[in-house]
Amino acid sequence: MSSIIIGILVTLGTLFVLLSAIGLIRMPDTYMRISVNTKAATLGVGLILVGTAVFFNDLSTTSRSLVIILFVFLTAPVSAHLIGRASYFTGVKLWKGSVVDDLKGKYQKNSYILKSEIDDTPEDNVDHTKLDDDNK
Amino acid sequence: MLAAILLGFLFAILLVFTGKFFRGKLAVLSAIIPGALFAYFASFIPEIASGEIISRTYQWVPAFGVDLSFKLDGLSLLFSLMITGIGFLVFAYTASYLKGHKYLDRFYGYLSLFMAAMLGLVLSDNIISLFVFWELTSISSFFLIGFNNSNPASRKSALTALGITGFGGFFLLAGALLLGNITGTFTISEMLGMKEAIAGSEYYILAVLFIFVAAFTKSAQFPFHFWLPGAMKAPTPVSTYLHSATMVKAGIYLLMRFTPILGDQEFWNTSLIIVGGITMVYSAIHALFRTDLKGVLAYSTISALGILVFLIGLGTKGAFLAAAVFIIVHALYKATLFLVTGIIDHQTGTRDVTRLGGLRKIMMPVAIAGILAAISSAGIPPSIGFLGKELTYEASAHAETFTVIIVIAIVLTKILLLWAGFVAGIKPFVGKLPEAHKDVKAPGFLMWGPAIILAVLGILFGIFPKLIESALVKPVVLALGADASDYHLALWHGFNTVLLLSGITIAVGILLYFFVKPSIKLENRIGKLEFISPKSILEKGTHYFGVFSAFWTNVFQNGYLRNYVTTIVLFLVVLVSYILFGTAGVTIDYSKLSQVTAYELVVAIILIAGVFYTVFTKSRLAAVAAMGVVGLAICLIFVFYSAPDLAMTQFSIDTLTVILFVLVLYRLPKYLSLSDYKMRIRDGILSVSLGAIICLLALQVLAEPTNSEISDFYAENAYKMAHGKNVVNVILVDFRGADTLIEISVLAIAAIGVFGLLKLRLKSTDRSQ
Amino acid sequence: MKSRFVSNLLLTFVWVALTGDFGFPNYVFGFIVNFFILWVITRGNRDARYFTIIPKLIAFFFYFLWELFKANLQVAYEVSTPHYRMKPGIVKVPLSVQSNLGITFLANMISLTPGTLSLDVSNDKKVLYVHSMYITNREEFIDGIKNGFEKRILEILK
Amino acid sequence: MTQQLILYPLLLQLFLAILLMFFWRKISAQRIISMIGSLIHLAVSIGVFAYIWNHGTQTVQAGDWEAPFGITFIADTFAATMVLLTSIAGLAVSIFSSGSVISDRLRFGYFPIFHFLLLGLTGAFLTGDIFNLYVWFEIIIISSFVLITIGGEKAQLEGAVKYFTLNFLASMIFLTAIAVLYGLTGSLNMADLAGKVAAVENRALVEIDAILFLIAFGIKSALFPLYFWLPASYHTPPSAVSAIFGGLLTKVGVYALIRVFTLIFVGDVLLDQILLVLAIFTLFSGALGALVQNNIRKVFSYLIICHIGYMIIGLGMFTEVAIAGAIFYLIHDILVKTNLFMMSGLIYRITGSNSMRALGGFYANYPKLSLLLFIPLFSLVGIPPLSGFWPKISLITAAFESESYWSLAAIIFASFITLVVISKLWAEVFWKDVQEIPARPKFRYFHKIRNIKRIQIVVPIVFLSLVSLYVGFGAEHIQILSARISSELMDSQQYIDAVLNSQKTQ
Amino acid sequence: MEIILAIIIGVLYAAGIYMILRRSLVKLIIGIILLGNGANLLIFLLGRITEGAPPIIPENSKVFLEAYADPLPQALILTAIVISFGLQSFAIILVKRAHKVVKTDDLDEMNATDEDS
Amino acid sequence: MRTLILKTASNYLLPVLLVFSIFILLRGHYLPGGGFVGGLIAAIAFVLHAFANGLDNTKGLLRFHPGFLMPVGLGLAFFSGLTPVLFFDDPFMTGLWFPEPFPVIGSVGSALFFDIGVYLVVIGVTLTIIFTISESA
Amino acid sequence: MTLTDYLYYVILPLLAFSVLLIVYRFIKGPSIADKIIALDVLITTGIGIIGVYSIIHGRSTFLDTAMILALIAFLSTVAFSYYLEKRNRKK
Ligand code: NA
Ligand code: NA
Repeated sequence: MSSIIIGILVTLGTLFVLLSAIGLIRMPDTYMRISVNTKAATLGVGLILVGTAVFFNDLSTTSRSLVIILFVFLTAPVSAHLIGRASYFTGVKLWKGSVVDDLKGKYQKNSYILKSEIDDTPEDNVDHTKLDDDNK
Repeated sequence: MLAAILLGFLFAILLVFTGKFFRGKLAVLSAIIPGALFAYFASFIPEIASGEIISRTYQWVPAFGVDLSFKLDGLSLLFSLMITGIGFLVFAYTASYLKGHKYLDRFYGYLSLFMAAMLGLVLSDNIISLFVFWELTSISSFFLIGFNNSNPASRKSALTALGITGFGGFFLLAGALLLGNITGTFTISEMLGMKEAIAGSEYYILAVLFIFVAAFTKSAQFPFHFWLPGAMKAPTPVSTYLHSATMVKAGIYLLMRFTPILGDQEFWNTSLIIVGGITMVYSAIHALFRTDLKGVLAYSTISALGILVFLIGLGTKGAFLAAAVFIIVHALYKATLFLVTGIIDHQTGTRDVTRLGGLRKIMMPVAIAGILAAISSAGIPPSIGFLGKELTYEASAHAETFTVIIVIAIVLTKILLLWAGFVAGIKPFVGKLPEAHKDVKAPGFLMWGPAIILAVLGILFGIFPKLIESALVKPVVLALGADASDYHLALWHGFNTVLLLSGITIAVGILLYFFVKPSIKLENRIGKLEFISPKSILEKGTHYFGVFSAFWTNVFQNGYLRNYVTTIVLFLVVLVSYILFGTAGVTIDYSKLSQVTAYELVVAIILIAGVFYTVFTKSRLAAVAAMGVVGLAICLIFVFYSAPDLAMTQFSIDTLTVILFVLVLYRLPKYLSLSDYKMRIRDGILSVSLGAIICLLALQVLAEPTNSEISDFYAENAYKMAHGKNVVNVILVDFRGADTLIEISVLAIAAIGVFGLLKLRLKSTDRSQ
Repeated sequence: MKSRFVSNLLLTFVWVALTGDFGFPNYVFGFIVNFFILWVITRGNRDARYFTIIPKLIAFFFYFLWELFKANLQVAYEVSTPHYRMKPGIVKVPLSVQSNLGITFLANMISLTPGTLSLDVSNDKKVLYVHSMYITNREEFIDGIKNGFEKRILEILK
Repeated sequence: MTQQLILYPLLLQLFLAILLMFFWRKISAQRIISMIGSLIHLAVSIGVFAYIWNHGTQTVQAGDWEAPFGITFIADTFAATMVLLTSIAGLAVSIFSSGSVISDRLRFGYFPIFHFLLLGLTGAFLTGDIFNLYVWFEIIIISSFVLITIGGEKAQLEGAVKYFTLNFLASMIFLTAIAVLYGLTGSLNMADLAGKVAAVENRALVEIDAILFLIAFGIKSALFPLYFWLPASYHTPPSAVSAIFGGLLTKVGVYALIRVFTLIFVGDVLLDQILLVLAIFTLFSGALGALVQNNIRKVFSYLIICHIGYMIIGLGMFTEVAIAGAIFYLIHDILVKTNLFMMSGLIYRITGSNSMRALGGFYANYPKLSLLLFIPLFSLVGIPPLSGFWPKISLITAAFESESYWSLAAIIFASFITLVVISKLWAEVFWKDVQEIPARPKFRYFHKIRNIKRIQIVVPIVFLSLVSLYVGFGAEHIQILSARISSELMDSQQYIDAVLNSQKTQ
Repeated sequence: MEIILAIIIGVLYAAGIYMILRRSLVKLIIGIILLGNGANLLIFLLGRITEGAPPIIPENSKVFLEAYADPLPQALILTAIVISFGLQSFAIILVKRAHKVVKTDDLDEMNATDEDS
Repeated sequence: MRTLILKTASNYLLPVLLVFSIFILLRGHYLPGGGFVGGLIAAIAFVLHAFANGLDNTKGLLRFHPGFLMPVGLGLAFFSGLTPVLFFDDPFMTGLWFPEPFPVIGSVGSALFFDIGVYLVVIGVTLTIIFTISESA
Repeated sequence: MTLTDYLYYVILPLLAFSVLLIVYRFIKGPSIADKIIALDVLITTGIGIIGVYSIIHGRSTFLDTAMILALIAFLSTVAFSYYLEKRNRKK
């Protein structure tokens, strides 16, 4: 019985991981790739680890699995936030189909102070057109 | 006897600390040392004359078979007396010649050192200690020749002299060790009994060659002769001491010392005759083209040395006799002529013989010494020079082969030497005194006294040859392995061919003296041929050798790190593949390898992809990120193969490395691609060959049987004896805890290093301190 | 003082969970270890406040799981079908939560839900910038967040 | 307590290094601790040496794990001698450093690192475990990296990049060699390896592994064509650092080569031939390099390379006489090279330059100092009876015995070039008239520094000169020692027994 | 798997040396790191690899009950990894300083110390 | 970095990571872990804190220069190896063990103190390196 | 088909395939952020693989490594973001 539960958990987890991998390939811009991945992979790995906990069915393994899940769920969104924000001010552009960009012009140049409203000093703000990437 | 030798060394050391004391008027007192030593050695004359040999042995380095063993026989006695006797006169002469010189004390120091070394050399019965003293003469003469060390020419000739004699020295060492190897002893007197064994050895020629190179360099034989004229840059007392009786005779001494051991062989004799013959003629001719008095004397000295080598080469009893006498003759007249030249130089300030004349009016005693020495040098009776010349002709006339050529050569040499002797001993004193020298002052007694003594001895021994016959000459011949007890030295031997040759020599020589005057024109003429002289060939050789050295050095040490790495890796690849493919042959035993599984394959693929991306990306940051991929792959490999500790550590450290990189990355240079296409291909081939070799090597090793004795021990005892279940950790903190202790020290040092590198900023004043 | 003691207790539980040993000595030991750690790091987090309301947390957890699952299916559909149906963009969401913990918590929850990503919080803590893949109606989207996660978080942190 | 005696030099150095770290900013205290500690270290090393001399090879099994399972420390006569030499050179350089290294450098951990370096050297000599040797090598190289960069001047950094890369490469090759060795035998204990390597059937793999060790240690000991890091860097750090590097760093590579090739990889003709060829080229290249240099520290650097050739040629000929010669040369070279680099430091202090072209007039201005410096210089040349002469007796004799005439030629050639180089140096630096070296404002010239510092600079030079005079005039003792070491090395059974059978007899 | 691991090791050695041979300072460090990884994996491989059996004695036992991986190479690699970390950190900083002081990105221009001076 | 999210998260992560590091340290003798990894994790915890809060805050947290941990750790490790030499005349680094195992930690012996020494050195080294770089970057 | 076989022959290949896709994204980029996110997902996937692997071999010890991965993978992302911020600020 437990094998079936484990099988289901692990299969679901793996499918979510695969989903995030495909998402990573398929999504048209960096923000969406981040968006897709942070969760699918996290959920997938979480499910696999629950499977592991069920498999070993002892306290020490269960607690370790839970700790891993906790860590992953704690850190993944923070990573996503960091890399997403860094992408934004290093000039990674939104997909052409994007409908709205409230963030535009709110990062102050050099200090990266983020404002809640657009003020009247646009020359201070991050200008996407002039930034380039390390790749180029 | 050891004390006698050490005396000079001790005095030299004493001078380092009490130099001031001997720099002034008391300088002459230092002559007491050679004087006393002379007396000491003279006291042995009766014993030696009666055929005794006095030996003393002191232990030194028995582990090498090296003793301080000394032997006083006829040969060493003669040399000891010359060293100390002429030493005595030179010491005294110096007190006046270098009076008030700033470094007079140093000069005495070197002289004493040299004298002691020379004594050690001629008294040693152990060939290694002989070599030790031999080298000490080289080094102390280096200091003597370079005494005027602010003069570049002086430095250069000191270097040349040390270079040539030092070069020869290594051959003496090699020869000594080879002889030791053949005979099993370093004691010379023990080798005497093994003459046949040595001659029969396959190494005989080699040993003789080594000894020859040593002797020829020291005694300035062609083509090693040119350091000697250069050495005339030294103060005259040095020339007197080194070139008349001592240093340059060391080679002669060596040949004589080994005559009873290595001599009487065709190779020995012929080589010596040829080299000696060439040397005596070549340099006697050269003397003709000199205007510097010391130059004339230098070349005539080389020629005389050639005669001695030539005589040793003849190898007959008569030749030995002639050599023994000629050594004395040469020592007396050449020392006199050097002293005289020194006086002239000191008083007039010039040694250019074309500008000298009439000095008898100012310095009569010097003139007398000069003229007497010239007579002896010319071999005019009743000087001892005549005796020497007669014996030489006699020996030459009895040469076994090429007698005519030999006789012509020796007569020609003697004629030219007569000219040289006259130019040096007579020419400056006769004729008109040049205006420039009108106000020249007469030298003091300390200067001319020694010259007169030596000159007079030259005549005295000629008139009374019995004085030296059994005391000095015959013991020398005995030491050379011949018995001359039936021979008597005398001026008059009746009318014979030899007397005729003598007459011709003197007549032609004197004619030559009157018709050929030393002149700059002549000197310049020979100068044009200088480019084919051994000296300039060697100089050119040295130059090209320097160019080659620089080339060789720069080829390897070219400043490019990548070339250094390339060389090392290439070296490794070549050597390892030579064995791997050449002698072993590569076979891979697949049966011992486990199956490849899909996920392992994927890990391999991402690792290799990561590596390739790292290598070929153009972005630093992407490269660092790709290193992260590689690190993860390695971590997974460790997980798959049962190494959780490793996986943890690898991953933590990878992350830290990424952090480090990231912290400094924007201070680091761009990820430049600086190499050109060709270089990348070349490096690629090299790297891939290394990778392939390591890969093949690994597979080869895997095919070998394993031995798990040690890991079994760990597994068995980890818990029972070391109280741990994670065996890796138990190894780290217990079984091999010492490794770990050092390893954390390594970390701490690295941290200190980083701290220092980043925080320590030297003030500009502290740079390079 | 009190909050420190509470955090010490909480960390002790973390410790016990980590070691998987629920014996009494382990609690004592865990308490000592964590007391030491808190002593070391005490300066940084004076304003620390810990969640104390366990039931709310559990309820929130299931709510979150549901949101997570729902959104994942949406993304799965998006990823596995050939055409894009997204209307992505960055939306400014005004914040009602004030505390750092609350903001962080909210932002992370938003990020963890597929399709949305908290990009940054303005320095004055007034707004959260959220990237979303489906902005059919801007106001609706903001309301969804405010009435969903934010409301619950405010309750928990009250 | 005597059971552990051989570990005392190690423990003492480690203790000193840690203690000095506690005195991080108190540099006066560091100076005193270092000097007194080095003095005690010398006393302990003498004690160890005397004990080994009288009682033979001693072992300690770290952690009390019997060999080959734990890490073995072993002091045979060779190791004890090397430890003793390390402590002699260490004491000299410690005093010299106190006088000559500027306080800024001292404030950034000079002394702790210096003692870590000595620790590494001592450990490398005493260990009987091949991986442990690797770890000691690492502590040596990391300490040397730090010492060579401390102060971070331009030349230092340029040299250090090469020094680092090539030494790192050596470490990696060393690690590769250990991997192969472990793969073949499953052991790391050197005495155990001696037997296990001999039992490996695939000799080609053993040969390849030996080559890897040869290259790894060859880089460390600056053999041709692996020496590049040395001339690129040795002249860049403070001369106290060069002194300890010049004296001991390359020698530990030589030690490792001798150890490994007399204990583990024995009797392979091809390897001996390779060693000989490399040694001959090393003599040749080092000599030529020295000939064309102008900076005296660079001259000495190339002479280090050159003279490594003597030791390796002895190892390559592989007879008892030859190895005794190599050992004698090793002893001589450690003392003299250390001294020469200190000497270059003294010259630099006095004049502010190390360029032969610029220097001059030393003999006229500093006669007594010149005579002092004469001793190491001409000991290096091997003017008999100074120390460098004696080992050549063994080496040349061995060359005749093994009819290795190329070796003979190389030995004579290198000796001759050394003579030329040193006499040229003497003529330039000591004889030539004093040149006008532009005075450097604020430079701490010798005559400007405090008296105690001057003493601290000169005393170690005198000390090492006296020791090398002893080696020259007391050659008998050194030769007996070298011969004993050589015979112990050639008959490795007693080493193996001391490690593997000591427990059984207890 | 051994064969794949051997290839991986070969690739790491090759890439490491290739990167060291470039003239760029940053590439030099990356080469050093790659080479270090290669050497560690080589020890790992030649110490013989075992799947899924970490050298940890089971909870209720005093000795191993089934197969276990050789712990010694793992301990050696751990030591080597940590040492390499020390060296690499030092190298990174060395390169940073060298770059700043010598003012070049090009190793080929860092050859002053090999020139006569 | 001026990000509130990271700052908050790291403040909560720091104690968790430190607990984790000690956990890893103490279990090393029985399960994967030990002084190295433990030390690395502790160091990483502080580094994370420094990234989020700035170096000065983290240094303030520590109260002493992390470099001080190096001699302390080395001294501890050295002393734990030296104890058998000084007090029992056993070879260097011979393991000494309390006869009874302690609760939680298990057997306590010189090896544990040695591992704690390693732990401290690793923290000291890593933090010294990273802090120094951050300061001069 | 046992659970082990299922995991070994179905699940691991699927995870492996995911890994390949992620690596593809890593190499393709195009922005550095894409690479960093790919690396992050790769590590997360690695945790999953370790989980599955530990079930296959019945050894929970491997989870310890997964724990470390979960904890500190985060830090490299932090570091990269830090770099991106610093680098741009420097310009
Ligand atoms: Na042997
Ligand atoms: Na561990």
